[in-house]
Amino acid sequence: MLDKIGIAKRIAKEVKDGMYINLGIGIPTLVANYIPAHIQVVLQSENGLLGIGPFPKENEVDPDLINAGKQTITMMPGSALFSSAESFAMIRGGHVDLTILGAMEVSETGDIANWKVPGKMVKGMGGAMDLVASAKHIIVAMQHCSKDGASKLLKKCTLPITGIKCVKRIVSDLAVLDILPTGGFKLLERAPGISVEQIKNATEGRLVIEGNIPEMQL
Amino acid sequence: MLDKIGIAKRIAKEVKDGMYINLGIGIPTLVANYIPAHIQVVLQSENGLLGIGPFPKENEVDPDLINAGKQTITMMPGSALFSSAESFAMIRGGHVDLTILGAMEVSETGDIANWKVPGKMVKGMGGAMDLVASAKHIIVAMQHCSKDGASKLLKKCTLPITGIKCVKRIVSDLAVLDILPTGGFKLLERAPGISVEQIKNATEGRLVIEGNIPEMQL
Amino acid sequence: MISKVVAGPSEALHDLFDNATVMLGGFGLCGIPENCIAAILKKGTKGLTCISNNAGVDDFGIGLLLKTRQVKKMISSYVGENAEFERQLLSGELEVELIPQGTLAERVRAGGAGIPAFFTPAGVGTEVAAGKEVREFDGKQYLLESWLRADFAIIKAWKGDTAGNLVYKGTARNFNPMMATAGTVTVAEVEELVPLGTLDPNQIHTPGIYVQRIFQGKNYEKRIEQRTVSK
Amino acid sequence: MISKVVAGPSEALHDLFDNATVMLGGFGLCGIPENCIAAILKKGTKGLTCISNNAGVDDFGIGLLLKTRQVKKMISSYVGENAEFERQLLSGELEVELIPQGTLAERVRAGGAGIPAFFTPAGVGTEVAAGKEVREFDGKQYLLESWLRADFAIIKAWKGDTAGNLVYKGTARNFNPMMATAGTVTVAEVEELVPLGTLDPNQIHTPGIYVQRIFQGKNYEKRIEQRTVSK
Repeated sequence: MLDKIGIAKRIAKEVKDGMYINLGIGIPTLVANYIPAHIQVVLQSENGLLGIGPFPKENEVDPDLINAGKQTITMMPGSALFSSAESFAMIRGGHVDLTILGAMEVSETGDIANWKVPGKMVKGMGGAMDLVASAKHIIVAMQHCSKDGASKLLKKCTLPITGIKCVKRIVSDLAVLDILPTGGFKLLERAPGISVEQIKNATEGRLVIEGNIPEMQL
Repeated sequence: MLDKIGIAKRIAKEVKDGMYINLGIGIPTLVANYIPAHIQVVLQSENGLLGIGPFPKENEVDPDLINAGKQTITMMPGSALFSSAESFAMIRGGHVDLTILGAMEVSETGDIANWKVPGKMVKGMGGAMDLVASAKHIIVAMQHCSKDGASKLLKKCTLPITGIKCVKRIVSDLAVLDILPTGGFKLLERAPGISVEQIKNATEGRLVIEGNIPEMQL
Repeated sequence: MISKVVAGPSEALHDLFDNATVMLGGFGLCGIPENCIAAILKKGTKGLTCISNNAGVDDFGIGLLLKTRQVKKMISSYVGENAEFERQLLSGELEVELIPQGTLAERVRAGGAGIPAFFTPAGVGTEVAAGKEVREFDGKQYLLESWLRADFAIIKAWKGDTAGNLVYKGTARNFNPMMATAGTVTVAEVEELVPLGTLDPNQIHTPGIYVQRIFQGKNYEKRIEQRTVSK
Repeated sequence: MISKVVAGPSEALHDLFDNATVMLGGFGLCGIPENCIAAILKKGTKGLTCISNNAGVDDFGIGLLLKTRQVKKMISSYVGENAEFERQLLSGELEVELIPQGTLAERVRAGGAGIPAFFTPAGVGTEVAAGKEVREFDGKQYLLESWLRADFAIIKAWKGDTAGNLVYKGTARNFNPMMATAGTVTVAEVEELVPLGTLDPNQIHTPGIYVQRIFQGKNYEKRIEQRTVSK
């Protein structure tokens, strides 16, 4: 079973040279740490920056330079700043190559729920609905099951959804799976030490297993 | 009867301190020459400039700085440059206080025709349709009649129209007139030496004359 | 060009009225109009509808106006950092309308650009789509969203000149440029007010045509929500 | 960041194909991609649909491509300075679609911004409204207009870096920034190609994400249509 860093490492392998990428808060943010040095990507911050650099040194902290998680950041050579309208024009227009974000539930048709839990304080969707409705390619980083063992890969989402038919790939603590265009989770890889049987038991939605399922390489 | 300069001079009196103004090609462009020195206005060029300055000296000519009539221009202290989308966002959003443009015909309900003559080469509407559909206040500079004496202030436009119910005021070679909200040309001023009778004869649309009509002061 | 300079936030907001709709620039606490928020607090204007991406924190930004119950309604995309906000929301004292961030940005831009409605894919199939027209273009579904405008747009820029031309800095730009275009009255506070002709016309982010009043701000705190540093 | 630099216009347009839809930046002859137009002329690509505010003059700009009959259709707002254009139009050799300038600019922006349609007041009650949905908002009528996108967007900037970030100069900006966002492939020619990190991130007009290929242009003629000087 992968920990958060394991999930981030596996997702980092999906990243290709030259990509423009939007990373959600949480595990997705960690992905940046595991992109190989020879792969050059540009990270987008939806509050108005292309080219997020490392966190600043103490003496470089600039309150006018934060990421979408409100953390202080730096820029890269070649960075560009812009307004929120331009930022989402970029996202909505399909110019961002890859969006990586977390999810509470994903359905077998690619619906995603990650913004609201009934009964809990609603904080808002932020940019998540725009991102999932517009991204060319979406990879979801998530736990396969809740703490009490209930599957989060479902026939149909039970939580209020963020977007429909948008998720393309899932990297969970147990497996890598693709959403099939016709519906269903196609199992691609197992986490180290995890059996196909364990993944079957943890997946409520339709799981498609074809041939031998390899263990992921991290 | 006013010549072109007379029309421009009379329109210049409509200009108030602090206005943002878009001037069309032809007589409207001349208006800028007759705005009193104590009145500060900002001229918009719809190809992307606020703050048109005088024409350049020979050694200042910059091919990257032209107005909507493709003439070389200069900028003023405080000028701002922007894209065509931003320029028309400004126009469409009602941020330009006054638009002054020419017309071939105006109807008594404020429709304007100024872009196309059937049988002649169609050059295009340029920004005229956007300007007339969006401007808060439109003053039209025009000849009251065609060369063969036919009125251009009509019940209904005969030429393909540029916009409906948009003209607020007309300054012609014969008169100043307002378009009434209920329709009709309300006569406000006579050109020097022109009688009410002459204006009546030159106006095909409904002309509203109330009280004594003063001669314009230039 | 005429000068739009006023003495300070009190003069800039002298005619702000109860129950006004007010847009406030900023993302989190970055690029918020600190001086104007303080002036609204002091003025005590009530019943405000605030359009702002976030709602500040308990003791800073719009959070200050929530504490004094000056805000009737928040229109935002994310309001997660504020306990007082949560309390008022749960008790029904505060109305909240949540809008996807890109839709919020574009609706404000549309307000300034004279576009009453446009289609966007964000929110299709979700509760955001409730009551909205859905239409398909090129095989994909979109929602019809309408423009947003405000009685006052209150924004913060880095530099500004007397004609109201503005330049922002870093990610403090965020919602400020669109909001500048969408207020009946747009008030800009700037860190540095410069003479006409100082700013390069080619590098102005917000042309002065959108700004009615501008003033030199003071004592910017620029509080940081998540100070994150590397070794 | 990866470099998007190509050797020149031939390489930048190596895969331009017959019957492609091509956006070309510029207003009149100001800010037009001179090097790319020359390359298309040399390449001889036929049947082009050109989206450009104007159509150049007889012997410069898009006028050059009209002369060689490489253009099947022009989508423009104003095409008035071109005798060859007029001849082809009257003889039926050339199709022309005229669009109000602000609508053209906004349709291109919408194409880049993923907005398939929006409402605008321009053209209501005119022949431009033929066949279009009309809807009233707040007592005013608006037309529904759709986005415009292109196989290639060909633009001209003043400075650009290797990642494709662009800065324009003066009124040569015009349609270039929107078109940059609306091409499947966007090619930028620049007067000055600078190293990564040279441009101030705060002053970039077009972020590099929109640009697929960039090259250093040569021998800019920058012809002036109406040289007008004061004494």
